[in-house]
Amino acid sequence: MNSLRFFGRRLFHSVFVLLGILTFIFFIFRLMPGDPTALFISPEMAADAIQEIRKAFGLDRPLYVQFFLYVSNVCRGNFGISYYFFEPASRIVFEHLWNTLVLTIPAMCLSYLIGLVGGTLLAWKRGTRLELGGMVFALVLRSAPVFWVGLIFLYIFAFKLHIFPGGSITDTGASYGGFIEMVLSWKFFHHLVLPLVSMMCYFMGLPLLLTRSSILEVIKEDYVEMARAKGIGERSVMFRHVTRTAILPVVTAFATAIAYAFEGSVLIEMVFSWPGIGRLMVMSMLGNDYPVAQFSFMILAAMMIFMNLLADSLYGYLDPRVVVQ
Amino acid sequence: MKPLLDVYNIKVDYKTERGFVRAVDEVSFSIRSPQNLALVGESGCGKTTVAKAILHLLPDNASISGGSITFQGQRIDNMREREFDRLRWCQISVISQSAMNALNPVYTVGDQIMESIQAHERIGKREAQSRIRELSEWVGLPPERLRAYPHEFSGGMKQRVIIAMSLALDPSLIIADEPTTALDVIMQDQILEKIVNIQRQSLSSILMISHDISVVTEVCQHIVVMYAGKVMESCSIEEFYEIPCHPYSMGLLMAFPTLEGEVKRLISIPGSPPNLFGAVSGCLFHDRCPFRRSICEQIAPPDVEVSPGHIAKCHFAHQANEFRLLSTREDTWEANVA
Amino acid sequence: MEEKKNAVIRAAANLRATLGLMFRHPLAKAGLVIVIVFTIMAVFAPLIAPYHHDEIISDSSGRWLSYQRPAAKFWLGTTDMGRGIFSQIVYGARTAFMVGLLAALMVMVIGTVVGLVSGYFGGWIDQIIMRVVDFVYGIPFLPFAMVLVTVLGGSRWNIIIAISVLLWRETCRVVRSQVLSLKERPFVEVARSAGAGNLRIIFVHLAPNIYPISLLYGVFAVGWAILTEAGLSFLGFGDPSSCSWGKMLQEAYLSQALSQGVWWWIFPPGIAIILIVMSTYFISQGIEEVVNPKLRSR
Amino acid sequence: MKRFYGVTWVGMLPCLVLVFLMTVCTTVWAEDMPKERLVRTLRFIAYSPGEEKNIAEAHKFIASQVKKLGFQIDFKPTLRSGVLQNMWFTRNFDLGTLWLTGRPTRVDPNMILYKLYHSDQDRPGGYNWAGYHNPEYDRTVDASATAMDQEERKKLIWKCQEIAGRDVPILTLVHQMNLSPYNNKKWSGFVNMVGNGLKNAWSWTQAKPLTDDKTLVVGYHHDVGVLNPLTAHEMNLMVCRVVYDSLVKVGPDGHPKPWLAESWKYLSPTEVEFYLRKGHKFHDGMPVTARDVKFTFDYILTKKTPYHYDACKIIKETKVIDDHTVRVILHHPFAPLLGHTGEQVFILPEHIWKDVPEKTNVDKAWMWVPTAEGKLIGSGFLKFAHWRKGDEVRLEVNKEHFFAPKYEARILKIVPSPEAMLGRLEKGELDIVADYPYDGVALKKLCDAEPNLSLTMEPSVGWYELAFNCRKAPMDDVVVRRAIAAVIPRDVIAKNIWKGFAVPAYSPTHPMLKPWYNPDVIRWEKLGLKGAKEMLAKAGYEWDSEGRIYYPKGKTN
Repeated sequence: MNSLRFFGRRLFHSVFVLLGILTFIFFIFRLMPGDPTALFISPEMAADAIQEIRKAFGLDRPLYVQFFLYVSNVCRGNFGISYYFFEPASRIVFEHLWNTLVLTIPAMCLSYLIGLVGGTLLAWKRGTRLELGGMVFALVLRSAPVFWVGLIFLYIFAFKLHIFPGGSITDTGASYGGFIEMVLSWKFFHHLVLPLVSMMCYFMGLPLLLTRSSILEVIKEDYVEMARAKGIGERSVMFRHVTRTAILPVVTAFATAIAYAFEGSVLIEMVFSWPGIGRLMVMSMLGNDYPVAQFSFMILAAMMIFMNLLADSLYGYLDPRVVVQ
Repeated sequence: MKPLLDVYNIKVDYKTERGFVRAVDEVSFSIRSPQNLALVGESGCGKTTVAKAILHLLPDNASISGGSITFQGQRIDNMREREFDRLRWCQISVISQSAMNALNPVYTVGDQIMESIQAHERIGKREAQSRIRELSEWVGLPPERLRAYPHEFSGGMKQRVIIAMSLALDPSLIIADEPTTALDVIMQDQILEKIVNIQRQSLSSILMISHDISVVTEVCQHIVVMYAGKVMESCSIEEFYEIPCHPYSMGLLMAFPTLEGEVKRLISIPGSPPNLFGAVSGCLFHDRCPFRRSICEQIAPPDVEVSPGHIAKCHFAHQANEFRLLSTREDTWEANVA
Repeated sequence: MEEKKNAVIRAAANLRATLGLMFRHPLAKAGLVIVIVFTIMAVFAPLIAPYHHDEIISDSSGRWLSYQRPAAKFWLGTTDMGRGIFSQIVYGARTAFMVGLLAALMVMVIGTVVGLVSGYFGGWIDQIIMRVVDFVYGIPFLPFAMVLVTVLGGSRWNIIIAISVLLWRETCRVVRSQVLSLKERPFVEVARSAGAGNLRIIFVHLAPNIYPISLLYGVFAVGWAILTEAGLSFLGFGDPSSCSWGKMLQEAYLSQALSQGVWWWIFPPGIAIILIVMSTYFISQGIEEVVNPKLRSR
Repeated sequence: MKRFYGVTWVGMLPCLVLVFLMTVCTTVWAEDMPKERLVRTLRFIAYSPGEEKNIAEAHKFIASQVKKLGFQIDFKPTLRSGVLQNMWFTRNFDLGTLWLTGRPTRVDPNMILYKLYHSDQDRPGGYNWAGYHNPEYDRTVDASATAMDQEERKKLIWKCQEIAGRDVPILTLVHQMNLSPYNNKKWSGFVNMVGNGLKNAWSWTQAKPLTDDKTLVVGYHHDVGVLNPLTAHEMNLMVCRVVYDSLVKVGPDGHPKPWLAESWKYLSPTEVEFYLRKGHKFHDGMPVTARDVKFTFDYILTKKTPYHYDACKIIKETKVIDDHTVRVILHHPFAPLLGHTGEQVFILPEHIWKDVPEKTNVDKAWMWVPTAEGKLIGSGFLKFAHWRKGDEVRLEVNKEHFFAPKYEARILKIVPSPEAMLGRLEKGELDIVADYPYDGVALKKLCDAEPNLSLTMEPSVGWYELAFNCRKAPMDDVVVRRAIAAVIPRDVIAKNIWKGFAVPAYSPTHPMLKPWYNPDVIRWEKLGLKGAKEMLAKAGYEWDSEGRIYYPKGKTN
């Protein structure tokens, strides 16, 4: 199976890429100003106690030793202890990652759904006022800073109209048996709406425009006319032939866009006090919590790489003309 | 007997930024099965538009603004899409102009033929497949290639696929729009043969659209010459070769080699078709016509019935004989500078 | 020599045609207008802005004029520290342009050149470059920009670097794929048989056919860069010494302008950002019509 | 060609001459001030606006003021972490600012006067980051720590403030207001503590629900870190302080009040007996005994846990007299024992901590994560319920506690966004925000507009300070420090930059702390710019034509 081999080889490559990224971020974080222990210092403490903490974190060792220790630990699946939570970095990161997942995945799916439908509509209405209006609308949404939109929404819908709660992931004090239970609860959904919508505002634009232009390309092809001549009915012409072929670039865009959504989520999370990975990342970077920052970077990097890989192989699968090598 | 397809005085207008353009003007012809009819003319003369008009495939900015199209006795030009879909393919099928991209790249050719069958007939997959296999053998396409994708085919092969597809439901009318243009001469011959003997076996008639008379002569019995959206001459192939009555037809004859391969120098008609935006006074062809008189520039010529079933749109259809002699000399054409 | 001249002429004609087509599109026209307005703002900022963006305006008695509503004296009112918001918007245009254009330029140049080289030469060069691109693709954009800005120190230049260090990946990929298809075209063969060297083929024969698409991605990059700068500033990684719209939003956010109903501090920067980014997208729409003619309206 | 060259040479001669003359002249003019005496550009380390906006604005203001004296300033705001690193370790700066938050342990003046000014605190991680060395001061502050007599101690503390004010190693700028808005329709009974506002154990215990919603929701701006009583940094004190009991707690008036120890007796200046409350239990039902107290002190002393060790190191020995009596023997008399050690040290349950870290997966007791094993068990008036990281911490009331609150649970809600903080207060999603960190104006407006929101303001015992790096020129010269102090009007900073939500900090000690506060610490800003320049001129400093300042003769960088 050709595409399988391709997939395998790419996977093999990406392992090395990941290692490269690992090394890179390890050192770039050490280049950042600040000291992990600075956070602990307070007048109540003895000055020398700080050395104690440094030693405990292994920060007193020379950098290259720290690096090799880190790499060997990583190979053993141990990504270090958070300097802030004192819990395994991986656990901390995953706790926050899920929160981001349940926000971004629906946002992306919805916005791509809307994008597809809307884009098709615009393509149909080629040259009309509606098309122009629709495109302007999409472009305006796309060019608005997501945090700004979030702020405005927060202000209007939460603080003035009191329709939605003013941020955070679920009702105050609500406790759940598990994550799934929380996600399935109505309260969670209620909190989800605003961040979801403000995220969608930004991400809708791309699929909308992409679908439109791609459909406009396909719809002029002869095989569409041929299909019409076959008299298989307008609907199946549209879906079997136009959309099926036009969807290719959109699908690939979707795969990569999800990865982008994660790294971009930090702004939304800030505004809506959503305990997601983006916020964790910024916090750990500001607090020089290296293990957490590094691991969250690794996770995102892995996701980016995988998504790109997925996009490519998906394209190869969806479009027989593309021969993957 | 009543004709299979009767096109009567249809007019098609295109709406453009610069106003309306009448691409097809009062074109009439009719096909009696199993006779085949050819629609010839330079590119842009509106012959494809006629085909599209018949097939309800006119672009959004074009519309039929007059005349009627009757198929097997029922009007189809004003038919609702739903109903017309039922006629499509099982009654009227198409061999499309550009074989290169008339097939959807993301489906196997087998599927695409299958699609056209299943759209109209409630038959099992196996049955359909056997029919497809039979078809593909018929058009000389190895059945195992049915599972391949269009981009893996050569132009000729694609054309065969399309032919096979068009025959899938043996329709009573096949509209072949420039079926061989994209192919090299050898291919052309093979494909034409196919079309001919297919037409012999299945009793369907062909409306063949081409700019190349040498192609149509093999297939068709009747010919309609179009120029700038109007019918110039309409007659049987024989008459067309023996006694063409319109200078333009003569020009065309001079412009193509006959397949009998009689040696003659080919000419080309100088000048170009009139701009359809400005209303042209008189005969549309007058500025390129070597035999024009002053009348040609004022009065539009009527349809002159030279002999039963032979119509030419020329003031001097009856003096056609001396034109014919002159027209064989290329200096006639070169001398004429519009 | 002659050939080169022709190539140049061809490129020039090409460009003229491109621009002509671009600005036939209504959106592109609108975009152009907006851009021009902001350009004027940015260039003549000191003349247009009544105050310096960091100047604290106080009345005769030395009281700081904070939270002044929009009025004749202050077109868009003042901030909590009594700074003219209109002036800040005007000066902010400078940052926006500097960041947007320079970043986009770097993205375009790097992406195009790397893409051309990797696509044209193929083989191990391509392999290596593609691995690098994978590497760059793997790095999360916004977080990395934060890190880099922190490491290099928060200045506009560093923000530009941080943005363009990653953003060229898109352009590079697209350009490469374009080149892969282009280099099979006969004219490349012709050029080679005419004895043209690799570099000449790349930059004289291939580049002119590439630039509409790289231009398109360049224009996208402008919008991206401006939004990213805003985001960074909003998170507090901006350039403290200069004035940018993102920074304005951050300050407004930190002093809760919204809750206080100081809409004249929240809206102008946001709208300015929307306008400028939108205009770039509008223009890119124009370019897209050039890049794939199928989109052109009848 | 040749001729052309000739011409150009001829043409260029005058230019060359002109250039030569100009260079000569400039050098001659520049002669009047020797380059080596020019005061180098000063390095002013500061937070970037990303952190607190007011602080960023204050920096701009200070920088502009100091420039007026002729100093050139390299003003590079960086992220907080960078500033802290520079302050605690690299110490490569001339001017720097620091925000010191208020805590009950900092109410007793000794903590600040000792840690920030004493010379033996000038080491990596030490709080005397200004590098201030003055034997006289050291002697005075040490004496004040051991002076058991109130009156005598007051004198010494006043003297400390006076010396500090004279030498200005640190220029204390303002005490920021501790803003505590709360929902007065739903809650009452919050207690204001001097220098701490409503953020103190007393209001958590005495808060009364007015409706049948018996869950107190506390808004907090910063994420909560590891919940380990031995690693109590700012981010988890909000939890540890209430889950664990300490022997005493600093009362609303700033003086120690009985808590776990219902009374105590000084047998001698170095021997104190604490009498614990009877029948008090840990959350898991085990009784709190004198042994737990002894265990805690010994544990901290043997394990050298970073946070508490300093508070305990004056303890020589802890004796268990009986189940409810424990005797603490000190190395030397220590006046702030109760307010410092007594308040700070959380009494740990021996039965849980005795096998930490030996029987756990960590090698340091203070790195253990009790919450991960459901072992966050103290004897405090609130019990740990759940912690959704980055979102909220839920604590439930310990009904058996001697100060058991009248509500059922307290939730610490993490709200990192200023807008959200206000909005949710207004919506009633938050009942109280202890220590509101953002812009006061917005909050004030809201509380004035909303009848069911009340706002209490209390100047924090902590402060915002400008520190001079006394280790190197020019800041090693007290005159320079005074001159700079003279051009920084603290009332302007309080009024304009903090918009009135701060009071000028004229002394290291909080003005409300009677009797410790010394009101007549010298206020250099009385001199103003003119006076400052005169003072510098008298000390031999000079300015050049561009107004740049130069060292006195014989002094260089």
